[in-house]
Amino acid sequence: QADLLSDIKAKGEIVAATEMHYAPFDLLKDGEYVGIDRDLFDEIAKDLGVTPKYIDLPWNSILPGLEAGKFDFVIAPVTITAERMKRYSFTLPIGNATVALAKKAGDSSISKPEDISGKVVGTQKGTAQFEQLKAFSESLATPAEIREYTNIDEALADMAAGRISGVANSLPLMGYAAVQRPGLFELVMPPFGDPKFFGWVATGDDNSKTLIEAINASLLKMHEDGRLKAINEKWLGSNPELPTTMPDVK
Amino acid sequence: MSNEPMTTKADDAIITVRNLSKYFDDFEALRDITLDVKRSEVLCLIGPSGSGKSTLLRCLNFLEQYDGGEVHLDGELIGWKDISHNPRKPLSSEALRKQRQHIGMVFQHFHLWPHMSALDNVAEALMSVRKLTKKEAREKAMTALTKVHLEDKAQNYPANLSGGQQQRVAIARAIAMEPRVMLFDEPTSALDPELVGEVLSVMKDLAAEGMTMVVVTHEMGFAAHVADRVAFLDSGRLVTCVPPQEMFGREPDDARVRSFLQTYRERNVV
Amino acid sequence: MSNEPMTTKADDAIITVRNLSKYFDDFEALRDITLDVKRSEVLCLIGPSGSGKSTLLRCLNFLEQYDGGEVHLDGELIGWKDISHNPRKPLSSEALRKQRQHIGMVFQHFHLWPHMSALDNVAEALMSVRKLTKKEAREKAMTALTKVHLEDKAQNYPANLSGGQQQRVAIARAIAMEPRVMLFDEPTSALDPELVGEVLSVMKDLAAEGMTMVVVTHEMGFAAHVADRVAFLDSGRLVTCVPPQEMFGREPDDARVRSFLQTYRERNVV
Amino acid sequence: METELFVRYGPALLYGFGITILCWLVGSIGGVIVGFLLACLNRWGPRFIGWVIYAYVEVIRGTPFMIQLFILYYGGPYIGLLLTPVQAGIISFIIYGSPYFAEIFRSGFNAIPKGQIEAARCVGLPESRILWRIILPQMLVPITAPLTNFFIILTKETAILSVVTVPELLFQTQTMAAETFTFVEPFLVLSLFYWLMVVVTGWIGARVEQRVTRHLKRA
Amino acid sequence: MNFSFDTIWHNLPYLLAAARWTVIISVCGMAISLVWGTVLCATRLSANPFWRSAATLYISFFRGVPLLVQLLLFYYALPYVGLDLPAVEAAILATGMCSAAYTAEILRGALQSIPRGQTEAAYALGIPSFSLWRRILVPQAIRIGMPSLVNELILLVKVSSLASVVGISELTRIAQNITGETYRPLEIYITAAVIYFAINWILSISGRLIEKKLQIG
Ligand SMILES: Nc1ncnc2c1ncn2[C@@H]1O[C@H](COP(=O)(O)OP(=O)(O)OP(=O)(O)O)[C@@H](O)[C@H]1O
Ligand SMILES: Nc1ncnc2c1ncn2[C@@H]1O[C@H](COP(=O)(O)OP(=O)(O)OP(=O)(O)O)[C@@H](O)[C@H]1O
Ligand SMILES: [Mg+2]
Ligand SMILES: [Mg+2]
Repeated sequence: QADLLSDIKAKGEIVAATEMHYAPFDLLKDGEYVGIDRDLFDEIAKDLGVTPKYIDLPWNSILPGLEAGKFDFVIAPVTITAERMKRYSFTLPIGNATVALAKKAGDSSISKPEDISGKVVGTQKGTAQFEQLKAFSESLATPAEIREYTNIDEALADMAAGRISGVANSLPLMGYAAVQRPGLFELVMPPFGDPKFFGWVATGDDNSKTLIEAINASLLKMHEDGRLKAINEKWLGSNPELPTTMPDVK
Repeated sequence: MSNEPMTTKADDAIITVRNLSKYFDDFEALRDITLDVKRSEVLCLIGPSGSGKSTLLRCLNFLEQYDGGEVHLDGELIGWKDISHNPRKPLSSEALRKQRQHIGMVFQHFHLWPHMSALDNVAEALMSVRKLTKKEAREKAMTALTKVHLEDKAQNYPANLSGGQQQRVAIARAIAMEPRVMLFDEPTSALDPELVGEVLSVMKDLAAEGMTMVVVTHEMGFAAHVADRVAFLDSGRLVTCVPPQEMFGREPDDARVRSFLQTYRERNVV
Repeated sequence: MSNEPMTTKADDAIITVRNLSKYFDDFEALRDITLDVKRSEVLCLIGPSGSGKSTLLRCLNFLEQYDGGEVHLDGELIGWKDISHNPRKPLSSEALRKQRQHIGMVFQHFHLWPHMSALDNVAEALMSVRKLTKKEAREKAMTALTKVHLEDKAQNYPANLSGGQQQRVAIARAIAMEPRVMLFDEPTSALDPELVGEVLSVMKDLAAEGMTMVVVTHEMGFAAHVADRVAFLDSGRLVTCVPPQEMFGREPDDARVRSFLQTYRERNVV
Repeated sequence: METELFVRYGPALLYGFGITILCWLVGSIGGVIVGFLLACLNRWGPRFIGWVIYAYVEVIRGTPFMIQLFILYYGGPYIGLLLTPVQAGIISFIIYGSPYFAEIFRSGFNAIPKGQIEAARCVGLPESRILWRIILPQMLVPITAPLTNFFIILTKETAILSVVTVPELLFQTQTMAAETFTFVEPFLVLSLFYWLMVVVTGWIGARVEQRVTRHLKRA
Repeated sequence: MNFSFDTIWHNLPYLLAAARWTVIISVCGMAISLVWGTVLCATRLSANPFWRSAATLYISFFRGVPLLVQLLLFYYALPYVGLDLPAVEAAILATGMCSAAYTAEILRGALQSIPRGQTEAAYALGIPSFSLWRRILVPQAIRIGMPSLVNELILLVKVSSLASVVGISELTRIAQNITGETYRPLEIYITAAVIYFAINWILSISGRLIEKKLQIG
């Protein structure tokens, strides 16, 4: 019976894949990979006593790559849902995935999430945030028209171009966009819908059980010694209250 | 067209060539050619390989843009819009087309259209230039093919015809159009003696109908029989242009012509 | 190759054709041809256009897969692996290549390679078949081109050569290879009388060196001068095959041959 | 393999397939027409048009479709060009395809022996007739295969339309992939649909080729 | 819109560095495409029905399946049969082998318009088939097919962007990533487009030069 963790330790290296295209979790800054995931995982690798190696893959090929054993672990933030848990093992939450809204800077017609009623809102297709937005929109008197994009950048570009009035995605993402292009985007508070969380992913089989456990242990340690808080404050300016147990997903 | 009333007298020039010259890069293919072709005349061009016969023919319908001199057909300058300017400007393709309609040509290499049957090769221009209906055009094309004994190969593609058959399709294609002037570039090179005879009689008929013809040929017998005058070209220059009796009948004056005809005489006494 | 020692006596057959027949779909292009070509002989093929001369020539080096009968070169069956089977199976392309190396051919339409200069057209096979170095091949090619008076056009591409010049390149390309047998398909159709004489003398030299030649021609004078025997084809059948004196010297027995030669005689007395 | 997925996403996939085919057909046929006109203008038009066409061909052919589409769709509104996704998709498809087609046609023009055009001029055929009757049928011999190639390449370029939210096939399969966390199945469907288009295109190409090379077949 | 030249200037080095991968993959892919494409074309035209159908099948597969899927197969499925290729090699091989299918078809089309007589002339001289192809057929096919071949090579440069699915940070990928950080897609994409254009223009110019050189008469 193979065990991923011991293999990694034997190699002295853990290869983690992500899409370096998901600020503030994963991004390329001046050609270098940085972000919350990077900072967190650097610490975790230290705890595991191995060197981390990061590779950039489009989302399309991250999960096939994981299954083909091209790398050990996925540190792209993946919203923890029941359906996904059937196939893959998740770590404890590493980020807040609750959905939030961004609008075009200076758009006075939107001041709270409910104002999207009757307007066109974009989001990334196939995400948990999309489901949340849909549910929220249906609860409004006149539901919003939801437009799906393959990539959140395109939704933001379309908002800048004026085709849509808002973009909904996870809170950290929207917050970061607003900070980066203050004249262009603005975050609409508060977040809405059910609280959701991002986790990291390993293969669903028994091989990675010990690895997940080790990473969870390390995460808990970082909760306690404040490293987690420090990293989040560095990137988000605030500390999301992340649970220390697996959130309940139906 | 051949059936137009002849308002001018029969021996005036239909084609006048004045000081024609043509270069291929540095190579002087034609130098200072001056020549008249009279109405209804058959003029044969003979001369060694590479002497510029094809090039001269091609200048007459402006397939080669000649560099110096002038070519007139019925008083109309061929090809150039106006030659006082330098560089000269060619006519628009539509104007050229108008001019060329009246000048038929049979190429040395035939240039049949390989994707059309023999019949369609002949019928094509009848439809699109003479504006005949498809049926009329095909009938007329068939008549032309019959003249050259190809009625049973009408449906063959060029690739499935023998060399001589291809050549005859090319001849049929040109004569079906009934142009005012016909240019033939070695029209019998791939034909057997019998067919040469046939083509000769076709050409004689054409001549009788008043068609003007310029024929490049290597067959001296052919030239002797069919020509009103024979022009001899050498290295791009017109050496002489005389009736065939003078050229073949007695010892020619020009040494070049004499030596050229020598081998021929020797061999052809079978 | 021509300079191999001749172990067999000079008048035995190098090519034997037995009951050869060839169809194009339903069209019978050759019917039951039986013919021997003797070593060092010059055999001329004459006949009307479309009678199957080119087709016969092309069967001899298996460019056409003949349907019935056999062709042997030096006792070796040409083209087919074995003819007892039905349908017949052609040899592998490598085996065919070996056979064809010894059979040179000049095509009716020349078939020069348009992307190569005249020189390269001739040198190509010397390099890739005879395995000469580039330098040797070019020298030898130049010699062959000089023989046909084209030394100053060696660098021209085919498109920039006159018809007769192209034909001479094609001749040079074939003779440079020094095959055992040469097949010429109207090798002088585009040549002027002078050059015909030159090519004739080149061919006479070849014959003197022991080369066997089969020549399709429409020039009866040429046939009369150069041939050991003349074969007459009509509608795919071999009508007669006799020495030229018999064919041209007196009134031929066969009516078809007689009428064929008639027009020729009439015209060529200039 | 979860076959139940195909039932669930079947309608959406078929709808996406329909949109893909629509964009592909309209876009690529439009591209062929524009490309053909460009090639003709380049050959017969005045010199300066030749230069303009040259620049157009090089710029459009030299840059990725995704970026062109992105600029047209997301940049267009800044200059007042507000297009719907499908409009933008089809227009950019035509623009993107045309230079490739123009180049293919140019190669076709070059392949016709000069003598045949001369022969046509000598019997007085008008240039347009020469184009239709002499050049076009023959140039199809060398260019049918590259044309088929490019039609096939365009089938797959439709996937890029998902960038501007055209609900085409890839867009639908991505939904399926993201919602169900499956990857093999969606790619399988995707490949199958594309393969279908390619097979049909290839078959048509082969038929056209047979038709246009008839005269080359020797008895 | 405020077009930010700063963003472009700041990120240009990273884009150029990424373009290196684009160039490496596409140049190696081209070599495979041209050589293998020629072989494939010859195979497709061979007299042997087995080889002929094998080549037809190959072309049908590589043209039929999206390159993205082929790449995923090369990278993720081949390990299951014991062939674990590094990412760059897998990308080069997949793009090259896929492009070869198209190249083969382009050459085949061009070959058909070379008059048969030229091949017969070579046969009659006993020229070996390798020389026939190398010296007589391919040069002319290239002349006739050059514009289409350049089309194909330019497409190859562009599809090299798919190499990102096996983790190669080529030009398009890096452009997208930078966009994700700067939120300035237009600036970054236009820059990337210019880089692609520069690479492709070199190709296109070389193509035209070769075409001119092979021009006859
Ligand atoms: N590929 C083909 N398909 C059908 N018929 C053909 C084909 N090739 C030749 N033929 C026919 O076969 C006959 C013999 O052709 P061949 O080329 O051998 O004639 P030839 O004697 O060489 O004539 P020429 O002197 O005109 O060259 C002709 O009637 C021709 O139409
Ligand atoms: N396009 C060209 N470029 C360069 N030189 C050419 C070109 N066309 C013809 N020539 C040269 O011009 C000369 C005349 O050629 P032309 O075709 O007129 O000869 P010709 O008298 O018809 O000869 P033939 O009897 O052999 O057909 C030849 O020496 C030929 O090499
Ligand atoms: Mg000539
Ligand atoms: Mg013949």
